[in-house]
Amino acid sequence: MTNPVLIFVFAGLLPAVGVVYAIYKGKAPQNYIFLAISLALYYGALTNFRYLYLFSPRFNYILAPIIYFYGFNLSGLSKFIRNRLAQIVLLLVIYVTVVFFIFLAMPGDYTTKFLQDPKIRQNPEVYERMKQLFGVDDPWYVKYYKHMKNFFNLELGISFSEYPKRVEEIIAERLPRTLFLFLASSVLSFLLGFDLGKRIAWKRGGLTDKMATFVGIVFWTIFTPFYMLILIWLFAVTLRLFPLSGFITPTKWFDAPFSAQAVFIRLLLTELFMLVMWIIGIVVAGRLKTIRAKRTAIWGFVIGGAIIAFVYWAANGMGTYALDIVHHLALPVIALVTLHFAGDMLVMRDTMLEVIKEDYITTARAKGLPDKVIRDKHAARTALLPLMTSFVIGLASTVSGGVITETMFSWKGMGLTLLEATTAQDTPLAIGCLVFTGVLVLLAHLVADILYAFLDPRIRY
Amino acid sequence: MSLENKGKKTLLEVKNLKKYFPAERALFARAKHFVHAVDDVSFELIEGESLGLVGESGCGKTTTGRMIVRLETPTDGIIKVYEKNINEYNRMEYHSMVQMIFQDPYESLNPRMTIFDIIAEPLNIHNVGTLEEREERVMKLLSEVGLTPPDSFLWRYPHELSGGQRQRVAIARALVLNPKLIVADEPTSMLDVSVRTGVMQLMMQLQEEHSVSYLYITHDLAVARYMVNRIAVMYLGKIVELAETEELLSHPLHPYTKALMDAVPVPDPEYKRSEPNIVGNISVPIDPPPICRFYDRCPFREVLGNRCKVEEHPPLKEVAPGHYVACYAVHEGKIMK
Amino acid sequence: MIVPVIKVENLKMYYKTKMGYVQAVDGISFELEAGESLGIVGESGCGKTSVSMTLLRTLPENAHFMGGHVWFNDNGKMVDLTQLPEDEMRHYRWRGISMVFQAAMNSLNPVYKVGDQIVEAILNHYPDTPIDQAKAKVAKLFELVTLDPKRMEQYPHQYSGGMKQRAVIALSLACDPKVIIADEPTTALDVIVQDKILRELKKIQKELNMAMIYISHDIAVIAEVSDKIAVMYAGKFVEEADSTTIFKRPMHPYTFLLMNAFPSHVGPKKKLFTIPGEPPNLLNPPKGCRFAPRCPWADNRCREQDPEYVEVEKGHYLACWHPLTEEVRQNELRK
Amino acid sequence: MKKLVLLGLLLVGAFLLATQVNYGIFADITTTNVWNLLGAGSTSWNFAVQIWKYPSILGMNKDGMLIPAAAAEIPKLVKEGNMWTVTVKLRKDMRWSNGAPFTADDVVFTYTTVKELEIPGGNWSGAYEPEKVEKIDQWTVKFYFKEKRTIRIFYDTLMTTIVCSNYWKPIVEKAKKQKDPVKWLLAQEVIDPGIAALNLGKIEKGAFAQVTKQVSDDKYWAFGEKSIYYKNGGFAIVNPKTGFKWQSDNPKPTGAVDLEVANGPFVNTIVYKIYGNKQVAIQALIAGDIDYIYNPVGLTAGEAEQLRGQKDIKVVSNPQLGFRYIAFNMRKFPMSVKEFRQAIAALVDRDFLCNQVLKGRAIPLATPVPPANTFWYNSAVKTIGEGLSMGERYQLAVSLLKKAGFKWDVEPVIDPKDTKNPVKTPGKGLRGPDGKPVPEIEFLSPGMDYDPMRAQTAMYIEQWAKNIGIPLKLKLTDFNEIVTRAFEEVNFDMYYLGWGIGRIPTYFRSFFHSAEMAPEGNNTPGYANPEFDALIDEFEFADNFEQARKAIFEAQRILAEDLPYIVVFTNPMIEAYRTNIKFPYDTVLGGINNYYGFPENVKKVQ
Repeated sequence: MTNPVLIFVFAGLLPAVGVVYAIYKGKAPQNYIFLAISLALYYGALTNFRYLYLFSPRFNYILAPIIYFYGFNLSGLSKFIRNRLAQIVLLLVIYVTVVFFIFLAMPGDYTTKFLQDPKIRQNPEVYERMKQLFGVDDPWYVKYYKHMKNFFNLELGISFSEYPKRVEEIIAERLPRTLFLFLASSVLSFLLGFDLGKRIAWKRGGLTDKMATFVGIVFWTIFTPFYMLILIWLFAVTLRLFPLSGFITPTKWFDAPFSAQAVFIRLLLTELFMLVMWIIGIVVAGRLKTIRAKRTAIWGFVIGGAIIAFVYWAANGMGTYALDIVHHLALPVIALVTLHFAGDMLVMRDTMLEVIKEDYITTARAKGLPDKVIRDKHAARTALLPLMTSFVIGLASTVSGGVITETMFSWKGMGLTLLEATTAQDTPLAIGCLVFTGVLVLLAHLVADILYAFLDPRIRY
Repeated sequence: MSLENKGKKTLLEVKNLKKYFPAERALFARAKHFVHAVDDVSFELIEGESLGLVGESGCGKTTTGRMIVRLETPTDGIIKVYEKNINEYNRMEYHSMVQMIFQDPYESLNPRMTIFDIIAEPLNIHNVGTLEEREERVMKLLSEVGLTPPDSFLWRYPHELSGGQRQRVAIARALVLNPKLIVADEPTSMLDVSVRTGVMQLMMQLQEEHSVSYLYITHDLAVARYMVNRIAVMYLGKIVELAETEELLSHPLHPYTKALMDAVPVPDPEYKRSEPNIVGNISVPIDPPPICRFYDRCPFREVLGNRCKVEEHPPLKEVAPGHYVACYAVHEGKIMK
Repeated sequence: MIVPVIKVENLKMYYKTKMGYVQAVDGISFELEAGESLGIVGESGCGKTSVSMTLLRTLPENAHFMGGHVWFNDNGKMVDLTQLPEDEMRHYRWRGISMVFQAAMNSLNPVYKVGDQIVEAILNHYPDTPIDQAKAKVAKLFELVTLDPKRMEQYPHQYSGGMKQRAVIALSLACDPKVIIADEPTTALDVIVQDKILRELKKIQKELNMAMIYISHDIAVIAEVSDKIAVMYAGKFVEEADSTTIFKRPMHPYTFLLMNAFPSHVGPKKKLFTIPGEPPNLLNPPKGCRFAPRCPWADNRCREQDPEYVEVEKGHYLACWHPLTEEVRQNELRK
Repeated sequence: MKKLVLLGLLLVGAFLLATQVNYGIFADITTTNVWNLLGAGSTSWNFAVQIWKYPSILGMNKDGMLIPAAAAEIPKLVKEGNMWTVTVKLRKDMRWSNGAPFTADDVVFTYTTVKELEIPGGNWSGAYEPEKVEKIDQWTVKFYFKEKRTIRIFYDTLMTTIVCSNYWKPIVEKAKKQKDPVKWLLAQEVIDPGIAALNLGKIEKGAFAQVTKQVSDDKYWAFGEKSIYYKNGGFAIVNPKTGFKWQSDNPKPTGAVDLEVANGPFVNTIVYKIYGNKQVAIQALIAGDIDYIYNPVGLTAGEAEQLRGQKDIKVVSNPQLGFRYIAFNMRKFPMSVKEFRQAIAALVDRDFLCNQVLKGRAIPLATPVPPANTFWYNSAVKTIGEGLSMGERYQLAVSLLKKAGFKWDVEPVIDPKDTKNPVKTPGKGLRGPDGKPVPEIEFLSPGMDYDPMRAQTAMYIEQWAKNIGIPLKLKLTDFNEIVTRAFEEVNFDMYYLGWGIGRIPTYFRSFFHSAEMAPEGNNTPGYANPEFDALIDEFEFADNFEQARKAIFEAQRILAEDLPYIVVFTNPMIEAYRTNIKFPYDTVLGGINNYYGFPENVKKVQ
């Protein structure tokens, strides 16, 4: 860092603001101890003073702000978030350690398999060279230290099976695809499951309920690969409505001046943008009183977001390519939505049935509220809470759980990568995938907790 | 504090009993604040006598009962049964002397056990008698608690019985080892009126037949009136007044006891109660100040000038034979009876 | 002539179960004038809560309306609530008849602010009310039930039990109902709080001149707040009279035994009566008088024929073949 | 104006002629860097998409014959002082796709770079063999070797991939300046020039890899070059464009031509689409999204059935490079008796097992060298019992046992004329030449769930043996148990496993040489025959290929008599393609995918 402005901001201004704020806010002497530790960690990382950081300077940048906030007597949600962040960092260290030792304990790895090649064994020179290259002979603690250091430096090592590609490169390539597919399908199946679940619970016992429950259970229990194959056969081979598999049509992309990855990342961002617009819509709707106003707000934001997205794609010249990807997305999304909405629907139905028994629903009815208001505003809103948690947490697990989908639709994402890495005993890549999935799960839990706190006023930490 | 001791042994002696619960749960830190659920409670119980612990929810009456049956460990204080610290008894020995009946007959019986198994369980644990003898004992108890003919109940499950019948089963189970003391925690509050009287009468009858003592925990003064010889009124972890039942009901001294009595509806439309003389609402005793627990709600807190505000919680003091009150104003006769 | 606010005639409502019909409400009748309060007393499972649900028609799906009428006085016009289509019925709920629920702890939606839930009720029935005005009204109601209006912005979990109960009372008053049904309004509360709430309810009722139906198993509570008392047993009213009569001169054996089974902490310590046996199962109630199997005075007629519910003296209704005389009562009490 | 019309016509023509074929593969190509491709990055998919674009000095034709590739002729191994040398004359007509001529510089650069930078990977190990590689002139290279390892030199060293030096030289120079030159070099993701007209084009990770024509037909040196297979086994290469010619010495091509393969490319584009799943790829083949599934493990019988009825799809079946065999533990009696092994071998009716029991799902195979590997297969070796009926087989087995001095308590009576029940009286109580009863012989075979083919056939073999009184006891067991007992504990009587093998019978040493005894080596039977060992050494250090071939022929004859293994059958490699493409041939050992050269030979049928 040589830029004097940056030095001023990061070494002077930022810590100074923190110190002033802490002194202004702090009350007891012990508060200043946290401040001192936090500053030490921060400057340790900034000056690269290696006795002041555990694994990597970047880890210090994570730790310093968390410890800094321990200097305050926070309360309520902010305290909860701070504590949760600290727990997550701790869990992360433990998780990364556990993953490392699991793989350490596993017999054999890619290298031993690779070194078994008779052509290599014939030639001791090549053999030694390979061993040295892969670092096979390091003792476990050296491996562990390297592992932790590399993790917090976001250097996950070099994949064996895609040697000499870096693991983070591979993950960076695969993660957006997985996220894109699963975000789209999860949100859709969540919405579908939520809506259907609340409707059939409301009209419980009726024919629709029985049908929907039956269909839901069928989808819930169906043998996934078989089902997906049927979808492929029906929609892609027989009806030819959608492409068979993969995410792009090769001939269309021969002359594309950019990679599919570039389009993918933009698509993912668009999707996130739409999601954010939707959530903003919901938050705004929460402040409005009538159902109609709420609905208008949500649709307004969603449609507004869609228009912005459309303009963006029309302008950047990738639109047709993006459409190709979206066209390929249709079939896996249909498959995932039909498979997953059932779970959401049944969860929603069950919680709704529980909620319907609650006294405040009787109160709402006795108050003379119209049926739809009771269903949507009183019952579904409360029943949403458990569904929300299962949704957010499920979102994280789909990343690793998408092996079958990714295999069947040739959608090369994290699931397929993890599977291939594990079967090929490509330890760095497998560790990388697991660790990333772990980070996602932890983040999802944090998001779920915060969301829950927002949605359920009873929860105050 | 003992009553006239007609050669009878002291069954239960509770001295300076305390139970503090941490008010917040922290993962690594020790709790800083405590709920003083039971705070320095002392009383005695003589063989054959029954004592009622009366108070509103959160006053510590149930916690006291649970400590006596060793379901909770006291923070401080001594509980003696037959002049021996209860920790010196082994578990089996102790539970053959002290048993408990719970408030909720729906939840206190294991739904997967038959009535026979439920009642005979303590016998099995203590390895008493042969199977035939156990069956005989259970049958006898069943008929004693009014579940007749007993053999028609023996192999049924709790869900097949009504609430009153279930509570009778619970009583039979408590009695099976011939205990000396039964801690009964609101045993009739969940029951319907028409059934409740039956259970109450049964309990009274069994007390005589089996010469068992009750520590009867209830919020209902009227019920306590029929069940016990003496009543201790608790408020926020403290006993504020203790006297023989009729004495207490006819001459309540503590302002809280009075308010409580005034607040209980009377099943007589012609009876006009006076409005309870009490201010504010009940709170949770988290780190309470050392002054009188009732201070905040006491209508007479100004009677002694500043004294109630600065002095510690008033001790239980005998103001009439066998009538103890914890109130400075009462000691000094500032509150008229 | 004083026109009743609500008049119930031979109301019947059964629950359909796999084993048959549960005769929860089996032909009850009563009427109530403005400013008057009726206490319905009965043990658990006798169908007293089903009465309130039938009046408001907030019944579960397996409930079957089996006949009878609920005449409601809508500004002089008597409307049969049982015959109204659901859409119209909605307008009588809360505006006509409102309710203080048995489980006050849970009758507020935990995810909405308490004030908003009351405002919702007002706006639902008077959609043209400006929100500010509705809020002002809620604030006034809060004051009426001695709650701090600031608490409108709080969520139910921030309330204590007594406060929740007050909020629920405020909620029940939101649309100026003619009739309020208070179903076990104080059951879960401590006695001192219960006392306050009951006093407030009574006060408000008199102030607003509303008709009030109290439903409780606690005879003492009912005795304190009701002008007249109906005793319910196994889905039927067995006796109804003004409260003093019910307590001092009950004619139905069940009423008599029930009144004397109830302990009191004041007055001389009386002997407590027990009623042998258990309440009947409404799925298959006994033939004849439903109390006959437990009644010490029952004879063959009682076991065969169901006594009719008739007015035996002015304002005193009874269904019994052997009404107790003063002599019998005294004999019993002396035993 | 005229010019414009012409240009337009040309464009239209180019569009019409622009042909594309699509192949399905199952994984991404993980590297385009040739140094990595032959090292850690050597996956079958990487090979399928790229390896054909590189030249090597020598090669093999579809029958496994050694032929010159970049060489003008097959060189000789010569002793010079204490060194062995090979002087290679290169073809003068070859050009890289960037236009540079293929010269001795490319050869020398490749071999020296591998050795200098110590580039890792089994496929480079041949390049470590020569002590020195020397450029004699523009088209002559001389290799110096310490040892006369003929087979390795010809089939490994001289078949090493050669890269384009004028493209790679600056990159390698730069690599040498890095901290870790190899790592740096291997990380360079570049598409280098090949010797072919087709080369990698657009690659989309996870979706497809495109191969396009990058040298026009008229400029492409190999366009129209013919490989001619003669009926007599002779082979010739003729390039009418440059006039290059070569023909095999043994046999000399004479008589009728069996097959003539012309070099293309006949298509402009090949797209390798990536599928995550075989079933989906099959659906894609049916739908016409792809024309051929490139798959080194082939299709299962069920999948082949699924495709067989489909319109426009051709299913082909070829023998695999591999075999299933029964091994004897020759350290133990009675497996140590040659006649005993021969008797068992005589009983194994491969035709019956493959055609009747396995309903044609397996191909009978009796030698460790598949007949389709014509250069190395000794067709003169006769298998015991070949062509006999079951009755005659029983008779032969009995007589073999008798010859070795075996006796029975109840001697089996065979009627060879009865085709249905030749065994009139089953044998009982087989006794060895010393008169002691033959102990029960445990026959290990993988179970039904792992491999129904072996399990089913093993049951027949057990029954046949039992019929003449051989106390064979089949144990269907876990695959791993067999491997452990055979290769690690070496504690077994007979077992039934399989091997995958290469074209060159170098595996003879590891399976049967006495220096390769299990558990250190793979010689599980404990076969030790000095005569055989000598033949293997002769094969590996032969002066010429005739000698090597002879040695292997003789080794095959010895194996057929000594029978440490009974080779039973091989699996077919089943593949399918759409009939709108045409491969130069589809009968080839190991299946179509085993021949890497086809991208330039494949044609699109209108």
